[in-house]
Amino acid sequence: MTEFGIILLSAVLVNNYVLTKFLGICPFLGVSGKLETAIGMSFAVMFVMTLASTASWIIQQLILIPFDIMYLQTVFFILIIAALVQFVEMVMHKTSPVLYQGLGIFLPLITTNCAVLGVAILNVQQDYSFFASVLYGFGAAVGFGLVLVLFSGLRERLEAAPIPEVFKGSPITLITAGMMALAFMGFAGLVKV
Amino acid sequence: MELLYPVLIFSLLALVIGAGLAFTSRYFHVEGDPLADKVDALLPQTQCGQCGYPGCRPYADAVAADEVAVNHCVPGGERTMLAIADIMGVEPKAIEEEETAPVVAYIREDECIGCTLCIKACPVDCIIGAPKQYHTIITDHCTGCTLCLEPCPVDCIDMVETPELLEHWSWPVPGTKRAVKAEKRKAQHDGREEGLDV
Amino acid sequence: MSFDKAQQKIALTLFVVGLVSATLLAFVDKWTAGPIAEAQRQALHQSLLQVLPEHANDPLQDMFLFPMSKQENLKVFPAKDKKGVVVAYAWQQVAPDGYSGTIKVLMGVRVSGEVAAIRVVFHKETPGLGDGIVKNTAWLNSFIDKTLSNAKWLVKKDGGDFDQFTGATISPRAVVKAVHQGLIFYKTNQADMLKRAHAPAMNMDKEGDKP
Amino acid sequence: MPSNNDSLNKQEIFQDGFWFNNAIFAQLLGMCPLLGVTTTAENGFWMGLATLAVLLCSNLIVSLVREFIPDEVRIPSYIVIIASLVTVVELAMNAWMHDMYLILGLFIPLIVVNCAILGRAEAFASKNNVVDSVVDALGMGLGFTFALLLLGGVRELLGQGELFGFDVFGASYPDVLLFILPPGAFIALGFILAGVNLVNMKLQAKKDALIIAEKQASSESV
Amino acid sequence: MIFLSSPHQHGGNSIQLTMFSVIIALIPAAMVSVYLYGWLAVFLLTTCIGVSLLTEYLSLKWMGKKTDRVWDGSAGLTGLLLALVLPAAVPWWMVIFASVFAIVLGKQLYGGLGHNPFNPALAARVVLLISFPLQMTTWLVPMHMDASLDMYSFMTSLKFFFLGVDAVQQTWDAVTMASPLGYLKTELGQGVTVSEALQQYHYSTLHAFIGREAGSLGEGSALALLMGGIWLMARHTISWHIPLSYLATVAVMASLFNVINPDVYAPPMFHLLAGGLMLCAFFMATDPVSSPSSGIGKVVFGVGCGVLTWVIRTFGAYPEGAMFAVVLMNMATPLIDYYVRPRVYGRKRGRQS
Amino acid sequence: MFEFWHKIQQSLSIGSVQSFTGGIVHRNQHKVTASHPIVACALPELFIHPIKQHIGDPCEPIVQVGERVLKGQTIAKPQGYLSVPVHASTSGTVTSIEEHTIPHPSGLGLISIYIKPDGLDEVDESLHPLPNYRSVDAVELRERVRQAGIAGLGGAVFPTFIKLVRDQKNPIETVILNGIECEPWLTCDHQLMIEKAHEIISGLDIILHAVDASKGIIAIEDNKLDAVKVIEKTLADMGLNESVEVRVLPTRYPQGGEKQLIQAVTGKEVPAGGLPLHIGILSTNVGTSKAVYDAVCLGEPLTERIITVSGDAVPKPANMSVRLGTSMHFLLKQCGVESFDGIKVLHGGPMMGELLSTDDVPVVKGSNGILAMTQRNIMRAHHEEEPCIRCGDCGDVCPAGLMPNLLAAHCKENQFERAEDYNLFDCIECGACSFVCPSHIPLVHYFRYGKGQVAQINREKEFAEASRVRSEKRDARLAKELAEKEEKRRIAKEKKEARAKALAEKEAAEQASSEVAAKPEEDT
Ligand SMILES: Cc1cc2nc3c(=O)[nH]c(=O)nc-3n(C[C@H](O)[C@H](O)[C@H](O)COP(=O)(O)O)c2cc1C
Ligand SMILES: Cc1cc2nc3c(=O)[nH]c(=O)nc-3n(C[C@H](O)[C@H](O)[C@H](O)COP(=O)(O)O)c2cc1C
Ligand SMILES: Cc1cc2nc3c(=O)[nH]c(=O)nc-3n(C[C@H](O)[C@H](O)[C@H](O)COP(=O)(O)O)c2cc1C
Ligand SMILES: Cc1cc2nc3c(=O)[nH]c(=O)nc-3n(C[C@H](O)[C@H](O)[C@H](O)CO)c2cc1C
Ligand code: SF4
Ligand code: SF4
Ligand code: SF4
Ligand code: SF4
Ligand code: FES
Repeated sequence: MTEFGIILLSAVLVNNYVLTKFLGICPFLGVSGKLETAIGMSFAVMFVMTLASTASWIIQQLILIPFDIMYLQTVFFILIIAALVQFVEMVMHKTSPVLYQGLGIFLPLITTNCAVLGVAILNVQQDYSFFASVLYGFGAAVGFGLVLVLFSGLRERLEAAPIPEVFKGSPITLITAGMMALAFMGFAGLVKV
Repeated sequence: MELLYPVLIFSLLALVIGAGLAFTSRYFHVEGDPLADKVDALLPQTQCGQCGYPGCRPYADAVAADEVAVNHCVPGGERTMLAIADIMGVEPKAIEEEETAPVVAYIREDECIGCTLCIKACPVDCIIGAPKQYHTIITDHCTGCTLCLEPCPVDCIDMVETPELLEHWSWPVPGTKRAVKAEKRKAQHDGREEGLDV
Repeated sequence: MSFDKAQQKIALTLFVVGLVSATLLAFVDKWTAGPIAEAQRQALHQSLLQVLPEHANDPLQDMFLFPMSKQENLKVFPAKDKKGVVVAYAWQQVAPDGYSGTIKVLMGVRVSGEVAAIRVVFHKETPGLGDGIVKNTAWLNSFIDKTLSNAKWLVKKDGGDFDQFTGATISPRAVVKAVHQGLIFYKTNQADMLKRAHAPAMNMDKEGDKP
Repeated sequence: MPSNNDSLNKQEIFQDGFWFNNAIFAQLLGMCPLLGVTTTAENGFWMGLATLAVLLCSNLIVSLVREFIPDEVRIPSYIVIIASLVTVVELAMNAWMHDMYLILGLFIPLIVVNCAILGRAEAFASKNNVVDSVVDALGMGLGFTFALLLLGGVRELLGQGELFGFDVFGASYPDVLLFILPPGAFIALGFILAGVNLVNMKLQAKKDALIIAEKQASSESV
Repeated sequence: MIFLSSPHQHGGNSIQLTMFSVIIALIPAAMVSVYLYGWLAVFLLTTCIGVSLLTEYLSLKWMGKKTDRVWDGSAGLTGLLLALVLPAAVPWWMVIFASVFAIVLGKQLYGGLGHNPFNPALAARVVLLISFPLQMTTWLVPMHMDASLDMYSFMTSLKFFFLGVDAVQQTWDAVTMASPLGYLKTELGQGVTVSEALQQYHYSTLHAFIGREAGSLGEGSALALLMGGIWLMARHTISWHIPLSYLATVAVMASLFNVINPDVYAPPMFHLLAGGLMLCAFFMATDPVSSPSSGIGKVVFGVGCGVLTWVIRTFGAYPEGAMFAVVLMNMATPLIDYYVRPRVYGRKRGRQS
Repeated sequence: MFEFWHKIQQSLSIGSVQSFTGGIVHRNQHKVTASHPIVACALPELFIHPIKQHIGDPCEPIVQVGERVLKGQTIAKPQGYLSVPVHASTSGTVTSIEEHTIPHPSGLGLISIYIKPDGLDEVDESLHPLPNYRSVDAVELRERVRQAGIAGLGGAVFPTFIKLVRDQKNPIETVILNGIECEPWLTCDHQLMIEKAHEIISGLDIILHAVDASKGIIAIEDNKLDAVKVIEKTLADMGLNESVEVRVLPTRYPQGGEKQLIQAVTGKEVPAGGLPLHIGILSTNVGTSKAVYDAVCLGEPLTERIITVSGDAVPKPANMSVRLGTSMHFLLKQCGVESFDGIKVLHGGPMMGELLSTDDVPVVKGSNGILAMTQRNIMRAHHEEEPCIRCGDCGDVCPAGLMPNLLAAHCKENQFERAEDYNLFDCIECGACSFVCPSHIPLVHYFRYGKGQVAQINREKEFAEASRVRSEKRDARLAKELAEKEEKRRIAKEKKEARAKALAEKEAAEQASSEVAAKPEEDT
């Protein structure tokens, strides 16, 4: 049990995907402008990343290792992830318009982001058990969602601030992300590796 | 052989996925565009055609289909543009034409010949009158689209500015004119006398 | 489920793309497999070179497994002179008690029981404080030629012979302790190790390269 | 944004990719490798080159096959193509540049999902002819490499007082660890982007001045 | 015609008044720091405040804003607080780096007073800690510890300040020591129990309270900070919400775990008095700009700070958890303001639209 | 447990059992006119009666230019339900009916009736006094209050008759008389309570009777203890001290706000979007109560009210009984203001009143004070706006429990949806927040701006919706017309064809018949 707790804590806070691992920065910067969007995106990411780590674990254990074709890892993972996301998006669009409104529009955005492929690859690198790897994927996504939502709150506040012209827009956004990363340094060492 | 396995496995997987996508794309196809409805709800429904489309709904459809920029509705002004840009998720664009004061059409009745041409032109049915009689515009319903001006054979329709109503008066945003006077005010606060008209 | 032309095309396109890609990759993989193995070997050899004295053999080739306990085997890389006589060993020692987690030390030990050299190959210590254990060459060099008997295996603060550096005592302490334990381990298993090192049959397949 | 207009000026395409529509400076895409590997200028340089290679090939291939691929599987197909190219690069680096391969690590396979590459395949190569696509890829790729090099240089310089491994500030320079650690990457990039903003503002001002001058000239001539 | 809305009367409070009250409230703590570190403290305080003011002036000028804003007191306060959270041993260039960072990145880039999402002084302190961890975890021995120490005379202080600790270290052998939190952390890592470690350190609650322990300039004396804080609360410059909920949360968590295992978890009194907790609770977490603005939001903020402080102190790599906790909670401020609102008259609690 | 908690609360909050949340204490109340006896204002040269002096729909003038009117005669009749008539304040001639600036922050005007007094002050006696109001039916009382033109004199000028309902679902139990007068400078209610205690209490009794309530409360702040004494004594004299209670509340702004007063007196809160009625409470100003007495017992419509004329630019401040329609310029002159240079006129108190753009405006039903302030004094309050330091003081004093700093920021950024989400419309515009703001942010101004914009956006939305409906109707109509035309054409065509066919048939038949006719011939 503690093992799972540590995996979760580590993935959410200590080794946060965005702020310390630099994965998924594009959506982190791209969809954090508004709180509502950020929340929608967070849930979508949680869904996809959990899915991706589950799928990658299965592929790794059932195909790549038995057939000894590790060099196809990247192609396999990305194809499966992209296809899964597209399936889910289409099915969701048809069957649950409400859910689609909330999450669906973010799904295509997520396919092509580092965090998702990153979680798949890092996951199998760590030799987790099936359950642990699902949890790891979920935890990483929660960490992503957490900073995304916090960041969107900050950015909404920045919107109204009289920021010097040169720093308006992306520069101040990145500096703020840097400040967040600074603060997250405080979690260093919470989980001993 | 050693090379064949992986190639086969992967391309079969690709085939399966392709088939799956083909299947879902067919059976889970969705019609309709709720986005256009949303955009339409934001437009002022002046139906003036200044956007280059025959009315607001067609423009909304075009915007939702990403065929046209969000800044073409002149009567809607900046607020509408910002709202549309927001739901379309695109960068706001400046509106080229100036927003003018709200106007309504007014028929100089003594000159009206009762040709009914303006009635046919008005998209919101706010001109009343029968053939060969004076026509009148229901000012409360007029959107100020100016479409009735052109068809009038005797040019008896004017656009007049709507007067500011006491009930519709609202506080202007603080700080605009305030800022200009701020210096003076600060001086006064500090006790330095200086003439000032408020 | 009925597939019309368009849908067949969808499926087939992806199939073809997959086929071509996989074929390409299969060939590239075949082509690069050799160089990659060589590069990995080189990389490992490089780090071994740093902790082992001059040798004539390929320590990777001669790597053998030394049983630590029932399940665990220690990978030991022997260095041999021209005549094939073992002059030193290198293996990885784990220090579990660093400031923020485990530290892994690659240590080279001469047959006579002196430290040939050590390198820290993995750590999570605080940047700027604990990472002196990697960067501080003078400190790393202070381990050279130390044996169980000719040094007091503690940091200076605890009354030993090894410096700590300003701001960090824990990381050096952990490393010193680990190396000390490595030497003790060597001392108790010296004979066994020698035996294994000279047993040509024990040569391993090339699996599990990384220390 | 260049459209599927076939007669685009090659120089414009390149400029657009390199600067005005630069993946990093203008689109904020491909940020992960940018931030993740740029602890030194050299790392940034190689990462940039790897990306450039993939981008070049993917744009080339996509613009070649664009007509044969149905919409429904466009993205999966492109991704598979790109992923294969990336794997080739990965294998090659592993074989012949092993040190760099170890340093860049996870970020090499992640070139697949570098938003800039798929974005380019989608937005440009799938709509333009081969030559234009290659020029575009060159512009984009070099622009990306430039950004990586710049950030890597800044971080290395401020963080370690070195540039490409050469000591610049002398031994007494206190290493500002901030710039080597994650927060510093964000902050340094923020400042670089501010610099880019400044340059763009200057360029814009020049352009505006030019336009005004032209207008005046034309009005005077009339 | 200018439209001026009611009210046409004002209570007379101003930004300046607010800021200067906080500065006044910090005077006891500043005086204690001078008592503990002599001239060195004076150098640090003046440099921090001076550089902050200068940077503020230059930034305002560069951005074309009115430069008399410099005197609204906020930049001076930021400088003062920054000095109070620095260890005495930091050399001059770090002080300047930190002050410039606090004002430029912490505040002016965000649009100046009132717009910075993070506490400028703390942000600067965090940057220093991760950039120069060595200097930032080196604590000088306070003056009173050894009466024979002439370490903080004018000349020696100058040396400390400009040449660094190393230059002076040759003359005295024990100029540095561990802070209670750092020491405890290190010792616990070696398997020593809390009480043993504190005993070895010669820790005394009384000393920690009246101000005789090593640490950053301003955190020496809990008493001085408490005095200033309570005065501010009495003046309504700060409200009770953040300090009280913050300290109470730390105390509760510490007590709880101390009861569970007193060997590993330090007692609540130790936590309350150690490190910059008092300083953070009364002066940093209460920074109005970067904390929530409603009473209930402030309580949530304080509790969050408390939990994070205890967790980071106890499990994290940086024993000085309070400042990270505050900066972390600064991030959550906009969300707290959004989701945690006071009850509106005639409505049920919570957000409803 | 609750008792205990209550006790603590009681001992903590000084003086009063309950109070409203938030609020501020004015250090200096400027009640310079306190205990100045009410003096009658002289007759001006001209009266100006705007046709709308209450919340609701404007009236319609029912007099002609040149017509002679008497004091108390109805000169404009209500239109719609939410409306009360306007009466002449003295006898005289209607000289004109045209727009005139009214006391409104916009400086805009409204149709007004100009009356030149003839100095006779003849009274129109169409309303009979009803001293024995207990025997009068509630409905009639209500109608009488309406006809007397009474709208709340506390400032909001809400037509009082509407409040006097006997609602089965929401029976009114308590009537609260608002004698708080929490604004600085103003003392008219204070003086009224001292001088007209009897009338006020009788008015309360009338209201109690009209709504069939059992309990009356007169709420007074503890800075007016002399008024408390007078009221208590009068209550005892009138034998009403059983049913009517005097409640002394600590002096705290905005205690006089209806919702706050109700919270302070009863501990209940008026639900958002609801009315005091919904919690069985009716509250009204003491002046209104007196006006009700006048209307019912004396048969006098509302033609004059008490006004505090004060301010630091007024040499002889006073509490005056002023006829409605008197120009404020005239009024200030009466109080010794000679020159209007560097003087700003406030209509109402400094916390909620409006800054007038001109002093040539008439006194209306809602005028409870006219303050002439030196410009410097006013401008000191409108100091340059500095950035919000998010100190939260504004939220601490907000009696509505809002977060004014965020509200203002959203209004400033034109994010009105967010502002509404932060309950913009629950703000009562009391000004406490602006008062305490260290950054001198004109918070209330931002809220007013926001509210105005939201109203305008809603108007535009409604208009757009209506236009869409009309446009769609038109399209449908055109389509239908087109279809009908087609149909007609088709029918016509069909008919034509049918006719042609019929014709052809007929011809054929004729032919046939002729043939047939021919046949028999043949046959025959
Ligand atoms: C933020 C922080 C990080 C630290 N990181 C390390 C570290 O990585 N390695 C280490 O040995 N000590 C580390 N320390 C421990 C302290 O420097 C500790 O005081 C020191 O090890 C004890 O040395 P001393 O006995 O010379 O005072 C760290 C301390 C702090 C406050
Ligand atoms: C549409 C409307 C209907 C009202 N109906 C009643 C009512 O039936 N009974 C009542 O006591 N007050 C009623 N009120 C009056 C308000 O409760 C309140 O007294 C008035 O708006 C002035 O209060 P204020 O000055 O505190 O804003 C009504 C107000 C409005 C706007
Ligand atoms: C902030 C605020 C302060 C008020 N202060 C008073 C006051 O002091 N005295 C008063 O009679 N009405 C005051 N009012 C008006 C009351 O809310 C309410 O309109 C009035 O008591 C209802 O009585 P009326 O209809 O007889 O005017 C105030 C309103 C507000 C919003
Ligand atoms: C109660 C109070 C506490 C403050 N605390 C801090 C602080 O911790 N750090 C700081 O830089 N400024 C502080 N300030 C000053 C000011 O708020 C700060 O410079 C702003 O954050 C700059 O926008 C404080 C001000 C007040 C009134
Ligand atoms: S310009 Fe605007 S109002 Fe006019 S028709 Fe187009 S969308 Fe409608
Ligand atoms: S009356 Fe004229 S201007 Fe008004 S809506 Fe009709 S056509 Fe447009
Ligand atoms: S009182 Fe003024 S400065 Fe303070 S939070 Fe409110 S608006 Fe901001
Ligand atoms: S004016 Fe509105 S926001 Fe301000 S204190 Fe009064 S009710 Fe609250
Ligand atoms: S490069 Fe775009 S998400 Fe990583």
